[in-house]
Amino acid sequence: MSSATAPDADTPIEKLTLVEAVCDGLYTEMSRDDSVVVLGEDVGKNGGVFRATAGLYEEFGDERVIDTPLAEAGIVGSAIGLALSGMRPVAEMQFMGFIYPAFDQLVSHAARLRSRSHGQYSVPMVVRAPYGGGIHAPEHHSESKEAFFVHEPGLKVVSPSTPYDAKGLLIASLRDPDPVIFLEPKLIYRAFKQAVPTGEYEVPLSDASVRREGSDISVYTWGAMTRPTLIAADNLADEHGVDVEVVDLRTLSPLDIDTIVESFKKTGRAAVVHEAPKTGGLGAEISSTIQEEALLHQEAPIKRITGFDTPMPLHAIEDFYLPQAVRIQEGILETVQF
Amino acid sequence: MSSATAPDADTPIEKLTLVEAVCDGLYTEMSRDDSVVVLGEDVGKNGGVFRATAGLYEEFGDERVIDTPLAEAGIVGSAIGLALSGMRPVAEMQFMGFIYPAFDQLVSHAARLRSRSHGQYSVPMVVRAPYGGGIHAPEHHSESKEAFFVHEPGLKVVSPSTPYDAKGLLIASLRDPDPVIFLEPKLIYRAFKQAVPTGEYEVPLSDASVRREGSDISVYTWGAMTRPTLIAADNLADEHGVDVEVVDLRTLSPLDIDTIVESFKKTGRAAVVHEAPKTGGLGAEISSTIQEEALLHQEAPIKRITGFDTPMPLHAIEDFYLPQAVRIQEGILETVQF
Amino acid sequence: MSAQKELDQQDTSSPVTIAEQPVQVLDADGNVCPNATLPDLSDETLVSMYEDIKLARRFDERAISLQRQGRIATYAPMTGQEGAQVATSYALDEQDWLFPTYREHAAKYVHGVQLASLLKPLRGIRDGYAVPDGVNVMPEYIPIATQVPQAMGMAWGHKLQGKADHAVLCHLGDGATSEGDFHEGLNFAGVFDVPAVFVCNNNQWAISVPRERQTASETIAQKAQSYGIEGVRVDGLDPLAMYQVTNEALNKAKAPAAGERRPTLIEAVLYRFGAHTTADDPSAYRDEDEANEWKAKDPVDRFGKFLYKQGLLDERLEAEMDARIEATISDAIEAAEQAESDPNQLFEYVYDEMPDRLREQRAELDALREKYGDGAFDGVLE
Amino acid sequence: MSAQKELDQQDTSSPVTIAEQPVQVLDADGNVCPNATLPDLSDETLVSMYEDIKLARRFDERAISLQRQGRIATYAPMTGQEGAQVATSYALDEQDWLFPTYREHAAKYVHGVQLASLLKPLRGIRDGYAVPDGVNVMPEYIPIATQVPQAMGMAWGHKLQGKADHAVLCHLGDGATSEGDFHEGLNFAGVFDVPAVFVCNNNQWAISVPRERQTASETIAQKAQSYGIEGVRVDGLDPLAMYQVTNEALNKAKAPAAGERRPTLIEAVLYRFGAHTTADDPSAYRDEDEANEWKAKDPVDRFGKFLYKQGLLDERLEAEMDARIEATISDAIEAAEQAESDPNQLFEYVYDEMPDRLREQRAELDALREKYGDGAFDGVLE
Ligand SMILES: Cc1ncc(C[n+]2csc(CCOP(=O)(O)OP(=O)(O)O)c2C)c(N)n1
Ligand SMILES: Cc1ncc(C[n+]2csc(CCOP(=O)(O)OP(=O)(O)O)c2C)c(N)n1
Ligand SMILES: [Mg+2]
Ligand SMILES: [Mg+2]
Repeated sequence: MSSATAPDADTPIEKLTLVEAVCDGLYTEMSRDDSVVVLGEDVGKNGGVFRATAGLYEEFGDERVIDTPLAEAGIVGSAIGLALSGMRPVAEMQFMGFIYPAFDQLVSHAARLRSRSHGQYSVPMVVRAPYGGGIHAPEHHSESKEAFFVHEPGLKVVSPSTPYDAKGLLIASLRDPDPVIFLEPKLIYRAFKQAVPTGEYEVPLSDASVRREGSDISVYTWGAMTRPTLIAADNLADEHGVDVEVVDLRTLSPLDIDTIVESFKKTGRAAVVHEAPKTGGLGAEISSTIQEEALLHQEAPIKRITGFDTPMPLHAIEDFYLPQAVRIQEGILETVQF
Repeated sequence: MSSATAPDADTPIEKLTLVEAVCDGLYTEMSRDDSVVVLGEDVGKNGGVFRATAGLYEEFGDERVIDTPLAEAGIVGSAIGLALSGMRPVAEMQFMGFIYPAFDQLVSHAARLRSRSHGQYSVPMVVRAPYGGGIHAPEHHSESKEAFFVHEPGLKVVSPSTPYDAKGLLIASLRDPDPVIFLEPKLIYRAFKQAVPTGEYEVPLSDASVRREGSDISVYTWGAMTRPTLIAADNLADEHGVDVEVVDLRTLSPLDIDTIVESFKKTGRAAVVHEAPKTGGLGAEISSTIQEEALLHQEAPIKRITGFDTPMPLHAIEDFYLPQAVRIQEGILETVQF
Repeated sequence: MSAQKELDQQDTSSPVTIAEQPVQVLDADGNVCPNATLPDLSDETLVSMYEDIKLARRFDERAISLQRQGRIATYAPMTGQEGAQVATSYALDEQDWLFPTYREHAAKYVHGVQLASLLKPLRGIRDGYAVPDGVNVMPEYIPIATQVPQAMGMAWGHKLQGKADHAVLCHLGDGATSEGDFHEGLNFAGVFDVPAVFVCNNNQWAISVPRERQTASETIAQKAQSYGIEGVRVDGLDPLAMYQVTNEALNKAKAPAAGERRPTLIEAVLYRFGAHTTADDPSAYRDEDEANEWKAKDPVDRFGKFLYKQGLLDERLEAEMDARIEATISDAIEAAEQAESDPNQLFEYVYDEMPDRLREQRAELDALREKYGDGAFDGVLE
Repeated sequence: MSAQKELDQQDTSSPVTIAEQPVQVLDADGNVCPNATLPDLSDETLVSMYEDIKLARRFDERAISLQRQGRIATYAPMTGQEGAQVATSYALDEQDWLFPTYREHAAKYVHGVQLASLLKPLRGIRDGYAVPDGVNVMPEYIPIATQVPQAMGMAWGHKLQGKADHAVLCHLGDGATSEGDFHEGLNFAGVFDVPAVFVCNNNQWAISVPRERQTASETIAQKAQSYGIEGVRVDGLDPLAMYQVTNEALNKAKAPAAGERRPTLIEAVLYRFGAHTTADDPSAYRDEDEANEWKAKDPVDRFGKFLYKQGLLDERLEAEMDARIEATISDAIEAAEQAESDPNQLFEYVYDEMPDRLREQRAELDALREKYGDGAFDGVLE
């Protein structure tokens, strides 16, 4: 298990999976700051259905790791109230597909209480949700509708793609004075381990990360799609001599437009890879922004390599829905060869 | 009042405002098809807070024009059930800002029951909501978050900009086999009258409408923003000799990409005007699509002239939030002069 | 839970009571009801409560007239509900929090919000919602019932922080009881036993929908049973009954006796004497006779008669009161009418720190205003 | 409503009753309880009901084992709840509709869904949800409680169309009672008096959250009072009690006596004997002793003993039954395992007519599959 239940002060680095890093981030911040409380369905004794809160209940007790009734508007609404009272609530939505009952509380209130009150009140709160497909889950368990939240000013939206970032971004989110929707790519919850410092550190919510430098094309992605994108990049380098730059956005709102545009100006070509349906997805925002800021550098249409405009299918064919390395490669090649 | 309570069979055409045309559309279709029922808050005796259902209760009785308890998930959820039972429900959300409690029912069920059931079941239903700003309304009464619904496959999204279209699109929506979110631009509910046939007719959900032909730039818009866009176009013609083509999208999902791209190929320049916040708004989808389909025709960045990335302000400064003719003109000029 | 225990009917640590007859202290003529005890309030407090109720009534008249003159936007009148609003806020301690709807103007005023601040949002100016530190009042909640889980959460936060003497009072309407948020919030309140008091102002109407079409439940108070909390019905047109019931509920919330649950759902049985808002015409859906029947129990008259009978009020005092009220309200209107909103406020307070893109958008707007003047932004329709 | 009437406690046209002791017909040893009357069911029906309950139990075992072998995905077992599922569906007429959750496999089967169709979605193949015309079963509802307003709406539609003899039976869990959709749906059901029966399978757990942490209400049945509808508690491990209560509720829904309300909330008091799903490990949060206590009331044993005592069953008959069950399930598994999903199904049935953009996306995928073969799409992680 993660370091959450027994962090080792002598070992500054340990190998963690992404979900363990989330748990460790919670543990680290709860240890430091009494006002942080975790609430949600099955987060307590059960340690969360993905074990993202494993060990926290034992460590911090039932007043800080709280099993709630099954009601998402109740969870997010009461978390807003907790935040208003001076606490730092971390509300877990069991899956992103079950966040919608809380949509009104998120967009009408969490996002707007600061501006409504002319700065008098604020809602420092993190809403965590596992998201995305690829694990052969039942219907509604594979949503990736980050674009909904990016379109609501006042919310921040974050999605890590590595264990290191998961912990650092989560700690930064917990310390952020604004409400953060923290989307965890559950496809890679346990896909690999990475060295993660045991203590506290922040990965700022302002910066995208260039995961791979390249000169021929900039590919923007985040969360679970970062891996197949990097694989596609390697394949393309090997097989076609195409030099792909991969930018992991990490924070989806506000977007790090500088990094996005800078990379594009270098390469002149771009693709966006995401799981969500194409129409109205974040890919549209990114390509629209790029052509606004750097049209004169643009040498090819910006390609969106995304989920199709259909509901996420049942799992037998979900691998055809999600952008696979093969689709990513093809899309990149098409753009490079334009 | 509208023709709703007393349609005149001898007069084939009458002058109606947009809200009267909505009411007339409901009346026309309810007269023809017994399975159409209207439900929502205050739609009955009170005739709707905007009088969009005025006279229907008196004409069709309380089993077809139904005041419900104050509960949007209840309204949309029960409308889904009504549709499944063979009826054609028209659910009114009192304002678009109050649609969010029903978000889950809309995106998780209305949008997906057809595909979930492999075509066995469907949800022919219309959800009407007045939307948009500019009437000095209280907070939450000026939402325009059409992009949320456009990003959900399985939903159709419609927004008329004229009385004629309002009736024709509404009738087409009522006859559509899929769920339609019908967004009514309340800023122009009573702004002007237009000749509207008294009988039945449809404006198809597939076609955008070129409201003004022009050769220098294509401006895409819908709903209440169509008017200031046309005004800006006229001003620009007069003052700057710029020839603007104005495309009113009418149906926002699925988009009429052919018309969008065709117009662009003619002009080579484009702007999108909408009220919603810029980031993640439908403008992104449109400009992203255009550069995908017609980059080689593109002579300037596609400009988004939109609401700012802030919550809709209280009304004292809402005129600074909404795209005004002055902002639209400036944006168009910038694009044309690029 | 063990099989036998569950099957034998679940045990309840806290027997829940629903008063069927609404609690009443004064009859319609201002006499103390038989068996009723007067709440423990000083003469001064009683008189000041009356003055605040009268102020609320007058504020309503002035606001409606301001709206008619186009000087403020849509206004939600409180006539008929002022007694309940003022009395519930009198029951609050300074540290207690108030979650109001768009109708609780007087409740906010009594708990510390300036009258001018109430008027500013009606002029479209949001700084009216930025109450001073120490005034524990949330901005009004417009999306119906959404305040309920939030109020619950704040009370929970106080309890978790060992400040259970900071109670939260949350207003809601009869229509609000139909929303899912009402249910989820009250269920949480019951489960986590938080120091919160929920006051349902059952004014018999949710715009045009009468109470009996809102729910088939006999009373609203009885809905408390679903959450294992106490429900109380009270005559909402009787300010003293409202004070008493709210005060008891707040005391219980802060310091429950053994076996008592902290939260309470109070159903204030009252009536919306006027229109839903200035944009509404009640004659389209209700009979004025009904209103008249309720008006016979008018809280202002009733409480005034009581004070006269108690010798706490006379015509001279009342005239002084009226003059003070008039001046206070006029000053507030003047102050509110002088307030302005800077268009740049659009960009402020969206986030703690302004993102780059917002900074650019602000610059873009600034440049346009500079170039064309603010007049160019008048009215989207031109 | 008139002031006096409202103040005097609202009149109720339909007195609501909540049975405090759960209805029971059989005791744990399969004897008929004193004062209980047996439901009016033929010997044949009783035996067939038993066979279906046994089939459900066996199906559960097989499905769990298929999941362990990786042949199906996550499965939600029903052991302990089969009696209630089978009995409620026996109470349905053919024209009645069923709204199931992810756990009501047996309820669906009895109301006409093929076993193979139940298994297909567990293999990720959606055509299992496309039941034949005339089988009035909705696809399972996974987002908790969302089926409640929809079931209400369908029942309402039937009533509006003069088909109130088409009742709707809607399943939900104890956890579901906390969701806003539960509240809104039941409140609508009460207001519009629709022919719907809501069966809350109170299996004491919502994943790891015990019933008593889900709500502070004493019982779930009593929540019916909030909606002016009838609430009934029944021993959900007693198939005959479940049948009887559901049957009465359905009859009332279709043809209420004067003064009766159509809708009913049935609280089936039972227990989830196994894990929440095959992905869950209950030992993390609950004591197996608790489960054992409930298992003493096992519906299969209990109903079997009853049939033996009534002389309707013997070992030979039971062995035949078991063999039939085994064969039926094996056939279904074989059929389900032969089913395939074409990737093109992605694009089908999103809309009645496929939009152009979707057509293009389908062509794009087709071209890729053609070029690289379907193997290239295996596993996003590679
Ligand atoms: C979620 C939501 N839906 C609809 C509305 C529109 N609306 C404003 S007030 C109102 C009626 C509220 O009735 P009630 O709760 O009884 O409060 P009252 O106005 O009577 O004080 C409605 C439907 C809203 N503000 N929020
Ligand atoms: C809206 C929503 N939130 C969360 C979940 C995740 N989830 C699946 S089942 C379950 C527990 C349901 O408990 P209950 O209603 O008692 O039904 P049971 O599983 O016991 O039959 C949860 C939390 C979900 N499916 N939907
Ligand atoms: Mg009301
Ligand atoms: Mg359960």
